[in-house]
This record gives sequence, C-alpha cells and structure tokens, in this order.
Amino acid sequence: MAKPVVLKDEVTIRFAGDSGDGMQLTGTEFTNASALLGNDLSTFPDYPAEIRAPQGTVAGVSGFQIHFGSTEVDTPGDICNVLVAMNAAALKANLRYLEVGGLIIANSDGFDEKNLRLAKMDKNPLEDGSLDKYNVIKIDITKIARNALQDSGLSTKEADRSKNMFVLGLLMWLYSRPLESAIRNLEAKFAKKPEILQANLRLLRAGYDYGETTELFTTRYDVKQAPTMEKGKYRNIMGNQALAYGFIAASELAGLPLYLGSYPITPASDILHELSKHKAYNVHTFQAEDEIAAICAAIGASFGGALAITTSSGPGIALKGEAIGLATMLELPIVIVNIQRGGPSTGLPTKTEQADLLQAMYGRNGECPVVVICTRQPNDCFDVAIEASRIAIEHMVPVMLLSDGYIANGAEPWLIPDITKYKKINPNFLTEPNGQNGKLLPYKRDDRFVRPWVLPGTKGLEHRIGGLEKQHETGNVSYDPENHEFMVKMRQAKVDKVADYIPLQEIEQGPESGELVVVGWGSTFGCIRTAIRELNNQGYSIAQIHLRYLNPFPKNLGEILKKYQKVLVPEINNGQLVKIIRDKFLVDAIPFNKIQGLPFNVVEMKAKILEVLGK
Amino acid sequence: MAKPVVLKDEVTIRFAGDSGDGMQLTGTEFTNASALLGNDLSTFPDYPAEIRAPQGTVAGVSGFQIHFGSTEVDTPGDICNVLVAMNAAALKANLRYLEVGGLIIANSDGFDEKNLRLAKMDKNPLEDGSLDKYNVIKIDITKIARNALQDSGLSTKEADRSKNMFVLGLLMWLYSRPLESAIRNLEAKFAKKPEILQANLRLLRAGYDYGETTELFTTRYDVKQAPTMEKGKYRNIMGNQALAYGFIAASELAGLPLYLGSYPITPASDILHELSKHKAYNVHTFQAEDEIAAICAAIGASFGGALAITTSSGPGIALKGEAIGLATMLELPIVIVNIQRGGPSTGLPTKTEQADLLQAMYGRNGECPVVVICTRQPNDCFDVAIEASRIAIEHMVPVMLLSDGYIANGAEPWLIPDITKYKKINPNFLTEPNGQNGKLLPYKRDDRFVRPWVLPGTKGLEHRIGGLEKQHETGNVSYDPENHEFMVKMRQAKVDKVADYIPLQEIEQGPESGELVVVGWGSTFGCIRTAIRELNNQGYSIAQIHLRYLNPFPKNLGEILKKYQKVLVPEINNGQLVKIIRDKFLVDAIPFNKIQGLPFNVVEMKAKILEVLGK
Amino acid sequence: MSETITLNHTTTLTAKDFASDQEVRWCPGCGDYSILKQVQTVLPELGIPREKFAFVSGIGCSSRFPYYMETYGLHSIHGRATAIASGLKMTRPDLSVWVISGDGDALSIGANHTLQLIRRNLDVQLLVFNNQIYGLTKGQYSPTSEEGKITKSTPVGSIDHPFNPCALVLGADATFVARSLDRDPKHLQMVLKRAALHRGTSFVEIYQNCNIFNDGAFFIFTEKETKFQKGIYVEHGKPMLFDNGKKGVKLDGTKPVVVDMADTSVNDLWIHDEKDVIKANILTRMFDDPKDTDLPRPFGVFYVTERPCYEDVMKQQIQDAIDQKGKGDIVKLINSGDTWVIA
Amino acid sequence: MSETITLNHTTTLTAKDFASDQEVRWCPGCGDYSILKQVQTVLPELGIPREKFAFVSGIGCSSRFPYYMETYGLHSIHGRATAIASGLKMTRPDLSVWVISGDGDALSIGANHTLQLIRRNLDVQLLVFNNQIYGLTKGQYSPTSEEGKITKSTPVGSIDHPFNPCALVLGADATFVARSLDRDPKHLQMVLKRAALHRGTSFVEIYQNCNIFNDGAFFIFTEKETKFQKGIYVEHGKPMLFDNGKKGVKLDGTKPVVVDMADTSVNDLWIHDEKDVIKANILTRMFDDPKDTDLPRPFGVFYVTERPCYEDVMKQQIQDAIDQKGKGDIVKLINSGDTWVIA
Ligand SMILES: Cc1ncc(C[n+]2csc(CCOP(=O)(O)OP(=O)(O)O)c2C)c(N)n1
Ligand SMILES: Cc1ncc(C[n+]2csc(CCOP(=O)(O)OP(=O)(O)O)c2C)c(N)n1
Ligand code: SF4
Ligand code: SF4
Ligand SMILES: [Mg+2]
Ligand SMILES: [Mg+2]
Repeated sequence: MAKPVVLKDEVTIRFAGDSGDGMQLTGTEFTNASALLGNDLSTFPDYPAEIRAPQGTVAGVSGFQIHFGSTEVDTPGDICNVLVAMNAAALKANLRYLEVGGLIIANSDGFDEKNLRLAKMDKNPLEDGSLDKYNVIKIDITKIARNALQDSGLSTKEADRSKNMFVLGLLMWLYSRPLESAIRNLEAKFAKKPEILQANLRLLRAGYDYGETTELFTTRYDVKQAPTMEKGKYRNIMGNQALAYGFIAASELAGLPLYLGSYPITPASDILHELSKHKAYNVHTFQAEDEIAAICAAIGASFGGALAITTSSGPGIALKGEAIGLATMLELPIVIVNIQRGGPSTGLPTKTEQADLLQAMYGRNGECPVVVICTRQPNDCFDVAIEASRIAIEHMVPVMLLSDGYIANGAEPWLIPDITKYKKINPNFLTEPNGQNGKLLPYKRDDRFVRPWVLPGTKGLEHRIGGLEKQHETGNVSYDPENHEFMVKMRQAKVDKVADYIPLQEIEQGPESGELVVVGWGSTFGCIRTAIRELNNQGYSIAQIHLRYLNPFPKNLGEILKKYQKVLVPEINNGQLVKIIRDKFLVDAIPFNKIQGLPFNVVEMKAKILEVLGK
Repeated sequence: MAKPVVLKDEVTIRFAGDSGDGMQLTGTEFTNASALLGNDLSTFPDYPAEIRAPQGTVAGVSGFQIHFGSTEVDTPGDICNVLVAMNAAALKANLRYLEVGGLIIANSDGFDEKNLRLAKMDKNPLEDGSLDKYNVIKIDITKIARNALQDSGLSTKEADRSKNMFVLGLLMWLYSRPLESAIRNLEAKFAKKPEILQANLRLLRAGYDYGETTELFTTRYDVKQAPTMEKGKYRNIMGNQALAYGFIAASELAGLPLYLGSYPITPASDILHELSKHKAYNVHTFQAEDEIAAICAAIGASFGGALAITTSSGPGIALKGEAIGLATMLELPIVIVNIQRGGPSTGLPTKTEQADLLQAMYGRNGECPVVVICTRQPNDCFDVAIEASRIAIEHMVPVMLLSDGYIANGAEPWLIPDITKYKKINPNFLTEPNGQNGKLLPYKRDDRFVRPWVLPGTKGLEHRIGGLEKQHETGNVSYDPENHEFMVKMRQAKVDKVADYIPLQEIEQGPESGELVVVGWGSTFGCIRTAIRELNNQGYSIAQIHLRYLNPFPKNLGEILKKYQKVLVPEINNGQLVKIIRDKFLVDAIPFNKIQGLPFNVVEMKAKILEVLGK
Repeated sequence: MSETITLNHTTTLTAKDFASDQEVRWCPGCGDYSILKQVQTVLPELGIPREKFAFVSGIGCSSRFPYYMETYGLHSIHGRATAIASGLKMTRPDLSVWVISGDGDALSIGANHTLQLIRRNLDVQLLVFNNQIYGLTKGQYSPTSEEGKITKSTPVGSIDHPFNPCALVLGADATFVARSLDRDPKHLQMVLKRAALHRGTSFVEIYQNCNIFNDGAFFIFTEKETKFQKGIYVEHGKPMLFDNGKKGVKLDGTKPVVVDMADTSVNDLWIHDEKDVIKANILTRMFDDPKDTDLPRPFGVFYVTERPCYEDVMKQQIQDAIDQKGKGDIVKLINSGDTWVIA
Repeated sequence: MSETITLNHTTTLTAKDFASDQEVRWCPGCGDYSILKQVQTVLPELGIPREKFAFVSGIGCSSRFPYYMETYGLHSIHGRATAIASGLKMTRPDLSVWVISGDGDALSIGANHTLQLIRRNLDVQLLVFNNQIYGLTKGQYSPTSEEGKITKSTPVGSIDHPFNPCALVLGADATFVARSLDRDPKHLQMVLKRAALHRGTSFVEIYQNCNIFNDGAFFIFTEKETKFQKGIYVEHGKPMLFDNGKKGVKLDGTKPVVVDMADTSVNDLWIHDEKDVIKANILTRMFDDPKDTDLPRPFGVFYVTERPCYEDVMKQQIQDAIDQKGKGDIVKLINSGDTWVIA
C-alpha cells in the first residue's frame, strides 16, 4: 500500500555530517534528481575550514543545503524544513537553521558517548527532550549499513563510508525523486571499483525501501516542475564551473587561445581545476609560483595575443595590484577574477564576503581605472565571463570580475544557452601601419578611445610598450606634463566610454519611482529578490535594482536613483558600493550590512526593508 | 664705488644646467646663505628622469628653484625673476618659467653649435633676438673658469666642473648674500681634495668680484630677514630628511628601537639613506629584497617590540597591500610611508602626484581600515612622522603616512623644535596576565578599543597571533559569524576612535562660514595658502582648510564644511579626496585637478577660485 | 647521534610544556603530528626559557604549527614567514626564532625570501615540511612535486621540473643544510638539535606525508621494506654505508657510485665531510627518482659552515656607531648643519 | 669560437636594422652600450625574422634595453620580466624571447621568478646585466655587491653575503649557465650566440660596468693588466689554461688548484666539460674575492644540458587532448552532464 503523497511548493533540506560522511555527494545527487524533475532550485555547500578537522567535532561538520520548488527559487533558503544530522556535532552546528516543527533525521550511532564528547555536549539531545519542538526520526544508519553490507566483502570502514547513500535513498523516497540519475552517476564514479559501486547502490535502494516499509514515515511529499522556469534545456552548474565555461566560450567567440595564469587559493582554485581539464579547447593553464607571476604571465600572454585571464581571491588580488597598473598602462586586455572571501588578511578563507569592491576600484597606485563587473548567481557566471572578456578585448582594458565564495560553490539549474546567438568578440588587431608615411602609432585611439592590438610577429610593426607614461599616439616614453594629464584623462575616458557599450540599467521588479529602491550587486541578488517579491505580494511597492556593471555604472543609474525617496544598499561588507553611490550621485543611500561570512537571509532582508520604510 | 643696492620683498631664482653642471649644489648653497640671513624661503629641485641623460640635451637638464623673501614664502614660486642657463638645453627647458622682463644669466659657451644641436635649436637664442623681452646677460663662464684655474694644476675637465661656483659667487653678490656659509661647506666637502677646494673657492670669489667689477651689473639687490617668521633657531630641511629625523625622535619619545624595512625606490629612497646614517640612535635599517619583504620584516620587528616603519612609493605600496592587511589583523603598530610619485604603474617616477590616497584608504582585500595622515611641506614632516608613530603605537594600528616627491625633495627653513616639549609616546605594553585566573587575553581592548602589546620574551604570556579572524579577547582563531562581524566593526571603531585623540580641524585662514572653502591636503598647502592670501588681500573672503588627518577625519570637519556654500578640493590627481568628502558628507564638493607631475601654481589656483566664485 | 651536540640543561621543561591548549587540527594520520612531537621533544633540551621561543609561519597546513606550540607565535601570510622572522631576529637577537613552512610556502610564493634569508644567514631555524603537494588548498602540485604529477590543477600531469630543495639552498650559500623525515623520530630529533645549535640559518627539509592528497610520496624512504635500501643516513666522518652495511657509496672522481661491500673495503668509501661544499653538492644531487637509480637518497646533515649572522653584524654596526659618536642625541641631530637664529 | 654553433643565414639583416629610433639614454661610458651593440650584432646571424624577436625587461637602467631594439619589446615592472616572458613564450613559442634584467631586477625583487623560469626551462634567453649596484635608483648595494660595500643605503658597509648568480641558478637546475663581460665584445658575442641556440632557459650573467655608481667593479677582469691573470676563459673540451698559458687549473679530487705550467703537463689539467654539472658547480664556486685568491674567475659557457621546454610540453598536452577528444566544441561542453528539458 503506497503511502500518501503530499504536494509542496518548496522545500529546503540541509544535509549535515562529518567531513568524511559524504554529505556533499548526497546533496549533489539529490540536487541532480530534483533538477531533472524540473524544479527550480538553489544550493549552498557549507564546508569546514579545515581540510579534515578532527572527526566528530563541530569544526569538522560539512553541510549542504538545497532549496527546491515548483515556484521561483532564488536562494538556498534561510531556514530548512529538514535537517539530516549524521552525528551530534552536525546537529549542534546546524540546528539553528531548522524551522520549528521541522524534521530531523538523525543517525543515532553518531550520538554515542564519544561523539557527544567530541561535540562537547553533556547530554544526548536525541534522548533528553531538548528537541521536543522538532519532529525527530532516529535511525541507526551505521548499523543498517553494516548489516546490509555484511556479505559484500567490504571492511567495516568501507561500509561506513557508504552510509550516506542510505540517507540519499531515504530522502529520494521521501520527496518522490527517481533514483536513475544517482545510479547513473554512481556507476560512472565507481566504474573501476565494482564492489564499492555495488555497496553504494545497495544502500541507496535500502534507504529508499526503508522509507516505504518502516512505520516511521506516514507521508511522502512531492514538489512538481516549476512552471515559472523558462523553456529549454537545463543542466546544473556551479559558479566557478560556469565562469570556466564562459571563458572558453569567450575565447571561441573571439577566435583567440585562452590563457589562464593562476595560483591556487580558496575559493578560486576550482576555476583553475576546471579549465585545466579542457585543453582540447586550446586552453593554456599555468599554475604560477605566486599571484604576481600569475598575472604577469597573463600579461605576457595578452601581449602575445591570447585571451588572458587570472583568477584569485582577495589576498591574491592584493598582490596583483602593481601588475594591474601595468596592464592599465599597456592598455592590453586582461580579465582579473576575484572570488571574494571573508577578509581582511587571511580572514575567513572558506566563507563568503563582498568586501573587495573598493580594492577592485582603487587598489592600485596612481590614477588607474579598470572596468569592474560582477556576477549575481551561479547561472549568471557564464554570461558575465563572456561579457568581461568582450569588454577587455574590445576596449583594450583590464576588467575586474567579482564573484564570491557563495556563488562559486553554489549550484543552480542553468538554461543552456544557444552559443550561435552570441555576438562575436572583435579584437582590435592591427596588421598594417596606421600612421602617416607607413608609421605605426600603437597608441592611436579610435572613437571609443581604444588603441590597436599589435601582435609580435607582425612584420613591420615592431614597437615597444611599457609602464612609463607614454606619448599620445606614438606610445614613446614621455615626461611631458600636458601629455601626462591628457593620457590620465584618456585612460579614464576609455573606461567611462564602456558605458556606451553596455545595457542601460533595468529595474528588476517594483515601480519606476516611489518610496524605496533597494540597490544590490553580486550574490545578494536572490535574497533581495525574494524579499521584495514577498513584500510586494503583501502589498508593498518596493523597487529592486541589481547592478552588474560597477565601473562604469550604466548611464541611466543616477537618473533612476533620483526617482526614489530612499535608496537602500545591502552588502555583505561594511559598506562599499554605498560609498561609491553616495559620492557619484550625492544621494543619501542607506547602507545595510552583514559581515558574518554568510549571505543575507530573506527574513532579515525583509525586516530591514520594513525598518527603512518605517513600518 | 659700491653699486647701489635695491631692496626686494621676494625673489625667485631658477638655476638650470646640465646634470653634470652642479646646479643642485649651487642652489643649495644659495639657499643656505639666504636662510642664514633669515629669509623665509622654499625650494624645489627639478631632476631629470635619467641618471645621466646625454649631455647637452633637454632630457639631461637639472634645475633648482629657490623662492626667498622678507615676507611669508609658502611655495618655491610659480614664475622666476632670474634664470641661470648653463647651456642651450637649460634655457629651452626653463624659459617658460621666467617672467617677462626677467633676468637671464647665460653661459655663452653652452650655446655653441654642438650644444644648440643637442638642444635641437636651429638658431642661437642669445643672438637671434628671440629673447628681446628679457634682460639677457651673456658670460663665457667656461672660459673665465679655465682662465682662472690655468695655474691650478687641474685638468680642463676638472676646471669645467667648478664653473658652477662662479655662478654661485655672482648670484651671491647680486643678492647681497655673504659667502661664509658656502666657504665653510666647501671646506668640509672637499677636505680631502685641497686642489679642488682651492679651485672652487677661487671661482666663488671670482664670481663675486665679477659682479662688483664688470659693467654688466649696475644694481645689486637685497632681501631682508622675514619678520613674519617665528622667533627661534632655524635650519634648512628637506622633506625626506625631516621624516627620518621625526622617526628617530619618535623612537626616542617611545623608548623603542627604530626599525626601517625598505626597498629603494624614487622618491622615497632618501629616507632609507638618511636613517642608515644614524645607527648610533639605535636605528636598524634593512634594505630588503623587495617591498613585500620590507614590510614583512617591519611587521616582525613590530611583533618584537620595535617602532617599525616601511617606506616606499606607489608601486611599492601596491605590493605591500596584503601585508598591510596582516598588520591590520594582528593589530600591531607600523607606519607605512608613501612618498607619492606620478602614476599609474611606473608612470613618471621622478615627478610628483597625490594619486595614491584611495589606494591608502582602500588598497587591500576585505574591510581593512588603517589610519591615514599626510604632511604638507618639508618643515611639517618632522612632526607628522612623530604623530604617525604616536598613533600607530598608542592605538596599535597601521598608519599610512602620505608625502610626495615635491615635499620629499623640497627644502625649507625649519624652526628647530624643543624636543623636551613633546609628549612621550606610550606603548601599551602588557607584562602580566590581564584575564581571569592568570589568563592572557591578547585581544582584550581598553576604552580606546586598543589591545595590549605583548612582547615575546615576556615570561608566562606566550601566545599566538595570526591573519585568520580572531576571537574577541582571546585572539584564538574563530570562524564564528557574529564574532567576525564584531571584530570587523571593532577594527573600524578603533580607527574611528583615533578621532578623539587628534586635534579638531582648524581653519587656516578666512571666514568661519561663507561662500567658499578650499579644502586641500598634502603638498598643495603652500600654493593654496598663497593664492587665498593674495585674493583675500584683494578683498575676497575665502576660507582655507588643510587636512592632516585623512582617516579618520577630525570630528568637526563635516560641521565646518556645511558652513560654506561651496567646497573646492584642489588635488594633484584626478579627484580622490573629493570622492571621500562627497561620500562622507554629501556635500557637492567641486574637484580641481592637475595631473602633470607638477605642483599647482598660484596663478592657476587663483584663477580656479575666481571661476568657482563666478568672477 | 652526533658528538658535536652539547646541550645545556638549565630548565626543567618537558615536551608537554610546549603544547598549547589549542586542539590540533591536522587530518588524522598527517605527518605533521610527528614533526610537532619531535619539536616539542627537542625544545626542552636546548636550555632556552620557553618565552624566548618564537615560531613564525606562513600559510598552509604546516603553517598552523605555531598554534600548537606554547611559545610566542605568528601565523602570517603565504610565503612571507622568512621575511617576518628576519625582522624579528634583527631587532630581537635574544629570541630563538623558528620558521615553519611548507614546500609551497617556502619554495613557491616564498622562495625569494627563503633564499635571501639563507644568504643573509640570520640565526633562524627554517623547517620546510615537504609533502610535495599543496595540502591546505586541497591538492595541487607543488614546486617539489615530481614531473608528470597528476593533481587537481594538472589532470594530465604537471610539466614543471621540480626544485631540489637542498641543492637550491646550497646554491644560495646556505650554512646549514639537512634532510630528515616525519617517520623517523630519532633522526628528526637529532637533525632538529643540530639545527638549533647551529649559528646561522639552518635549513631543514622534512619529508612529510600528506595522507589525504599525496599519500605515500615518501614511503619508499620511510617504510621498513625499502627505507634502508633507498635511503642513506650520512654522518660526519663516517663512511657512506647503507643497506645495513651491505652497500656503500664511493666517489669516482666527482661521481658517486654504489658499491657492494662484499668486494669493497670501507676505506675506499666516500667519507662524509659536512664541511665540504662540493661534496655536499654531490650529496644533494643524489636525487633521481628512486625507481630509476640505485644511488640512495641521503638523509642527515649535509653541510655546515660558519659565517657571520646578519643580526650580529647589524648590532655590531650600531654598537660601533655608538662607540664612535656616542649614543645618539636627537637634540644634537636636529641642531646639526647650518643654523641661524631669528630673534 | 665553439664548434657547436651552426648559424642560419636566411635574412640579410644587419646590426643597424636592430637599432630603434629612440635616443639611447644611458650615462656616457656605461657598459650597457657595449652589450646593446653585441646583441644587435648577434641577432642578424640567427636567421630569425626581426618581427619574431621580443625583448622583455623589468625596471632598472639595464631594463631600458628594449626601447633601443627595433624588435617587439615590453618594458615592464620591477622584477617581473621573467614571469611576463613565461606567459608570452607559452602562448607564442614561435617567438624568440629575450629577457633583459639587472642584478637587482633578476636577483633581488625578481629572484623567485628567475629561478622558477629556470627550473621550468622555457626557451628564453635571460641576460642579467650585473653591475653589482642599483643603477637607476642611484646607487644602493645589490644582492651581488660584495660584503662591506659602502653605498648610499649602507654608509658603513653592507652586511649581506652576496649571491653567486651562476651557482644559484645551477642550484635551480639551470640548463644553460654562462658568464661574460661588457668589455670583451667577441667573447660576449660568442656567449650570446650559444645562448640563442640553446633550447631552454639560457642564463647569461654579464659583468657590466656602472661608471657612475660602481665604477671599476670588474676592471680586474676586464682591463688588460690583470684580465688574463685573474680570469680564465673556459671552452668545452679544452684544458683549463690561463695567464697566456703560463698557468693552469687542475682538480685535486674535487678541489681546483692553480698550477704553474712550467712544471705541469697539460694532460694533468682539468679539461672543461660543459655537460658535467658537478664540475660546473666547482667552476661557479671559483668565486672568491680576486684579491684573496689565486684561482681565476671563469668566463664562458659553464654548463649546458637538455631538458624538455615547458612550452613544448604544454603545447603537446593540448595537442594530445585534441587528438584524443577532438577539437573542443563549446556546444558539447555546456551540454555535458545531466541535462533536462522544460517544455
Ligand atoms: C597570497 C595567498 N595565495 C594563496 C593562498 C592559498 N594557499 C594557502 S596554503 C597554500 C599552499 C599550501 O602548500 P604548502 O605550502 O606546501 O603547505 P601544506 O598545506 O602542504 O603544508 C596556498 C596556495 C593564500 N592563502 N594566500
Ligand atoms: C616595485 C618597485 N620597486 C622599486 C623600484 C625602484 N627601482 C627601480 S630599478 C631598481 C633597481 C635597479 O637595479 P638593477 O636591477 O641592478 O638595474 P640597474 O639599474 O643596475 O641596471 C629599483 C629598486 C621600482 N621601480 N619598482
Ligand atoms: S591535507 Fe595533508 S598536509 Fe594537510 S593536514 Fe591533511 S594530511 Fe596533513
Ligand atoms: S647609472 Fe650606471 S648602470 Fe645606469 S646608465 Fe649610468 S652608468 Fe649605466
Ligand atoms: Mg605542501
Ligand atoms: Mg644593477
């Protein structure tokens, strides 16, 4: 007798366990299955700071949250409906994210004395009544797994390692997800280890069947396809992966080899990892000795005619400042990607933050403007990488692309774009002299103030460029005072001119004028969007603007802002965009800041908006 | 029969010649003599960009300008009254600085065919009438020098090298300066080379006598002691030298050894050179392998209990960003000195600029506030170095001290201060546990939010600090979200709190409210002051504010600014302080920018002010 | 192990006294644990008060080391520990300064500072935990990884020819060069003591197993089965014997060759001379892939020489200045040069 | 001079064709002029089209070099030329890439990139103009300045033990190591040609006189009176003779000793073998202050070996990937993994 199935609009589940418990894989496979069902969704992994913190401790807990729905889903969810806790530490670290009345699925073996001690808990919360306001289901998953695999020939250790598949199977059952995609992926993953594969599959099914057969569960749930999603072919994508794909696409659109100079750093390394897999796309990845060498090698590659990029995070970007100045002076294309993390200094390397905007704008000596753009979510990264590359190449300018740890590691369904619809990127190559009497003028500008890109190897166009101030047009070293002023203004004008080649700012939602506009950038997008949507559904009339272009701003931004009485600028920092807006437009923009290494949640966003509205 | 002497209020002389012509020495000795007479004065050397550009070319011209007066002198002068031109290139490069009707003293031998060719001049300006609007005196100084030294045993080359002394002697006569100080200094300089000394002295006198005896000069001039100058004992001082002295004084006031970690770079190297001479003051100077090592070594020295400083210019400061972040996180005292030069990138290394303010404010990853202060003129540097050290040590915070090439190389009379009147600097040393049960709390803050300085070697207070986010009070690594927000705000609050320990902003001159206030910082001081004084003398009523403290601002700054209808912010950059003021105070401050590697001059400053006033 | 060691037992500290209250957070099984233990074991024997120790590190798994030491410590930024330690030692020569670094920290981003420290010869112990991988960033190849290494950033194998760390620092005129292993506690203790007693920069390369991202990289040198065939433990003045005395190394001109002791006299063997820089060079170049060579990989102290320490000369220059000119007097300084009075 | 040189005269370029229209702005008498001239003389002999040359430099007097070459050029930032050249060469292996650097640029701020380039062995010529001083910043000591050097930043003498550049790069497994002098045009040309023909990073240290801030630093090796007594010009396969054949160097074990040829047979001399890394090491360590030693300072090509060039392997990996998987197709890539359709 099949158990009844209840339909839900949206659900948030948090899988939490020890680093070794495989919660990331569990979450990912649950995500895949949900995506294939056509749910809209958003996920967020919450890694521990240590590689392998001592087992069983709070520091060693690894979490993965998925928010999926048949409605629009913009964030991984503030609060979860279900918490899977593989041990005491996982419960301790994550209980605060669970709604009252929420479901806890606990591996009771993970609450033995040793685990309680490691989690620094005096009493067993599964026993002492402290979880009374939740719906707790205890299962000795370890025991089940060992029993199920008794005759598999695997050691206890190996058996224990597969127990996450039991959890996955159980949750798949509970939310009516088919197992096919998980099975397929496990088969691929363990192709070379048939016993492990069999053990995993066995536990996956065991979990599924467990839901069906035990009395513990009386209802199942289902979440249907999201009708709000655009039609087309989808796949899941993580932020850093999408950036990597975007750069490969950009190099193809520009007809240039791709060159990445990088040095590993959390949370940017995955771009290097991803790109290094795709050599067949004429991708050159270079793990340099440090961040300075990484960007310098990229500058060399750019001089040679490649689409050159460099990827890092805050501390590494700080090291690149001098070289970014050189690229600015050389007027060569380069994209500098900063996957922001908690700062200052080493800060909170595994946490997210948006505190490198002012560094992106001003973190160099001298008047050194670069273009700054940002991405708002994982499925936005592909396009932003292409856009950054386009601007760099077509405007001969360094472009700083800002993402953050939240976007980098988050995953979302991505409507796979039709590459043939993308505009080609046109490098400003010069192969013939552009001056009088067959002279080359490497710094002669076109009407966008852009100089030509003259590649070494081009016969007859031999020339020298460098970091000293250059004479207008000839590019020769010049100490002439007026020329210096002219060139400083020219480099600024060239960046400003990019505003003519980017879309005007659109209002995401809400009225075109009114009491309040909320202006965000980067990864706060989903949260702000959800908060405003919910409030406007309640009858408020709040506008949302979300910036992609931070330098230059879209030409109409100032105009738009002046149409609202109040401007609220939420940021995961201590107030940075708000400074630029106040300076530029002299509007009394109000900062709203959270600096906890965590994204905003919808509840606090709504609360702040209401506070600003005086409600 | 002595020639008549005419009194002048102020005079500006520009000495110009080939790099090898010794114009810097000439200028310096003229300056010394004028200073000894009690003139107020200001000087500015104008070095060529190359070490030794080809002799005779415009690129190789070296200039030295002195403005001296019996009135207040705040700038080296826009326009000179006398131009000494040792060759054609020197004339060509400097004629634009000479007033119409001004005096040219030209070494006619420097205008021979070869020199004209090297200077790329078709005709000899001394002969072709093109200098008719000036008062030109031609002297074959080379010939005079050779003749005078015929029997000296010196080679022609050596003789030629002394010819600047003839010029010095002549100008000393012309402006009625005594020769004693020059003689004394020459004697010291050439103590080990008696023949060279004799040659120099002979030519010095020859020049002096030449003025007296030839018919070329009919009048002499004199400039009397400046009564506006405060009473006391004076000496001349250059900006970088004064900074070096200031740091030595600070280390004495704090009772700490001084440690400088530095890497040579124009125009900052002279601080390293100066400090390395004063080892007897317990000064440790370390020429590191690069700027990163320089600041890191300074951080190590600070950890060990020294007054630690690091000195550089823009590109080097860019490299220090990551380490400044570390110092911010460690909350250790350090002073970072930036002698700004023309940027971006290598830019115009020998020229001046104020374009690193935003880098000072924001050039690091994460929320990373440091204190920023600046010096306005050479004789201000001593106090600013002490003030920077005091804030760093007493507030356990990195302090960025901004100077620039103009101040660094400029010289001025300096009223030698009475060191006993300076407040002691009090390091916040801790030698006993400050927590309960004998526990050390290295990040426990006092009411200024300042943590204690616990030196290695202190028994029982062993502890670890680092660049990861730290727990309040204990300083242990903490990934706790609320703690991170708390600590970010705390570090900001600590910097903001410095505002309680600095003077309120004063109005330099002009009314306390009104139509216009001109807000400057750094080396524009003298020029703005002169311009406003002259305008106010003409009946205008303009106010001047000049900032020393750029972060935090003095507490009353916002209040002051609101009392004027207009705020004008002149800067030798493309608009930086103006951005901060607009952001902070939402006043529509007007930028006024010059980006030519040169200071403002009084004429253009007055013109801009009048324009803003609508006159 | 070496007769030159003379220890100064003036304190009664024990290894435990050097353990801080912080939970050690390396992966279970990581080689760093053993190194920590050996350092904690050796320090009490040095006769230096605990508060006089300062441990400075960069960033990496290895660089978390200072947190676990009940001494003064500074966990700094990636690659810069050597520079920070330099400044500390210059102003505080009274401290016993130890730098803890990884192969990435010391030889990639920090290689310049490492080599400059070494040529300047400050009296600092520089311990490089070489696991031939970037541990903390989860497994990219490092400048000591073998060519063709498959890692996250090199899915078809790394291209770079690796540094030979001991040869590299010898090229920078190191005054103390040694190699040891996490899994040989006694040997490591001996080397650490020698390093501590050496005046000057003591460079100690420590093979360290990263069981998560590069497990077994050195097993050939650390595990019983192969350890004594593939490694040779050199001691000053002793013949170069290995494989339990069954084999030896002799020098054929400048070329080391393995000989069977069955038909060789010990007298013909290469006698290790830790004062001979050229021989030390030959030693450090016994570095081929152990699978491709019968020459064993050497462990022990390869080279020691005396050279003035930077901080001593710096201090001397300051003292000389004071002796010559008297202790600096700021009033005199600012009143120097030409002065005039306006009354 | 060396028989291994085979030049390819396919172009008819002359030295003049390599001179740009920019005024040369070094101090009159600077050693850089000669180096510029020798490079301009050698390039036409390489048979490479002019547009295929790229000169990359850092910052320093020496680093202005590219401006004077009628080739592609990049005058970059201090210490980073080697890193920039690496990226250029990786993507443009068709270019002949030359790095021009100074002792400060290459061995102080840029030392890390220098050594990493060398171990990676990109096919780049790295010319280090060693004047043992910071020229452009007007005379501070450099990492190659002798100990006790009095300069603007060290008024009572520098403390640092200097790098021995050739020994340093050998420690980083350089594949080509040579030394020459500004004042010996023929020798310099020979060395430059050898460097150009070597596949891999060619490290060439060039003693260069800075007549303004460090005049005469190398006169003992460049001026007739002492040149042949204090220097030895080594050639592969030739005995180590100097002082016009009056003296020689032989190896006593691993120790070089000077012998009088009056009572020594040429057959007993050390025969220079540029393929022997240990002997190269001994050569580079003949580096004592010429006043304190009778061992001459060697000039010439010390060491040459073959090792794959980084850019070749990089290219090969890309080609292999294409061969195995076909040329990348972005449509396939973004459509990979699990996909689903919403209709
Ligand atoms: C400026 C900067 N760049 C990069 C990083 C990221 N990072 C941290 S540790 C590390 C390398 C670790 O390798 P290693 O030094 O060998 O230490 P291990 O973890 O293996 O002990 C890197 C690249 C960083 N923290 N800072
Ligand atoms: C980041 C940075 N730091 C410092 C400088 C200043 N600087 C320019 S060249 C130079 C050293 C020059 O010495 P070297 O490399 O030996 O070249 P040389 O002038 O002697 O040829 C220095 C320190 C700079 N331009 N950039
Ligand atoms: S990742 Fe490797 S080096 Fe780092 S703690 Fe784990 S086992 Fe040790
Ligand atoms: S300062 Fe020295 S190295 Fe520089 S150009 Fe002049 S002589 Fe040459
Ligand atoms: Mg490592
Ligand atoms: Mg030099």
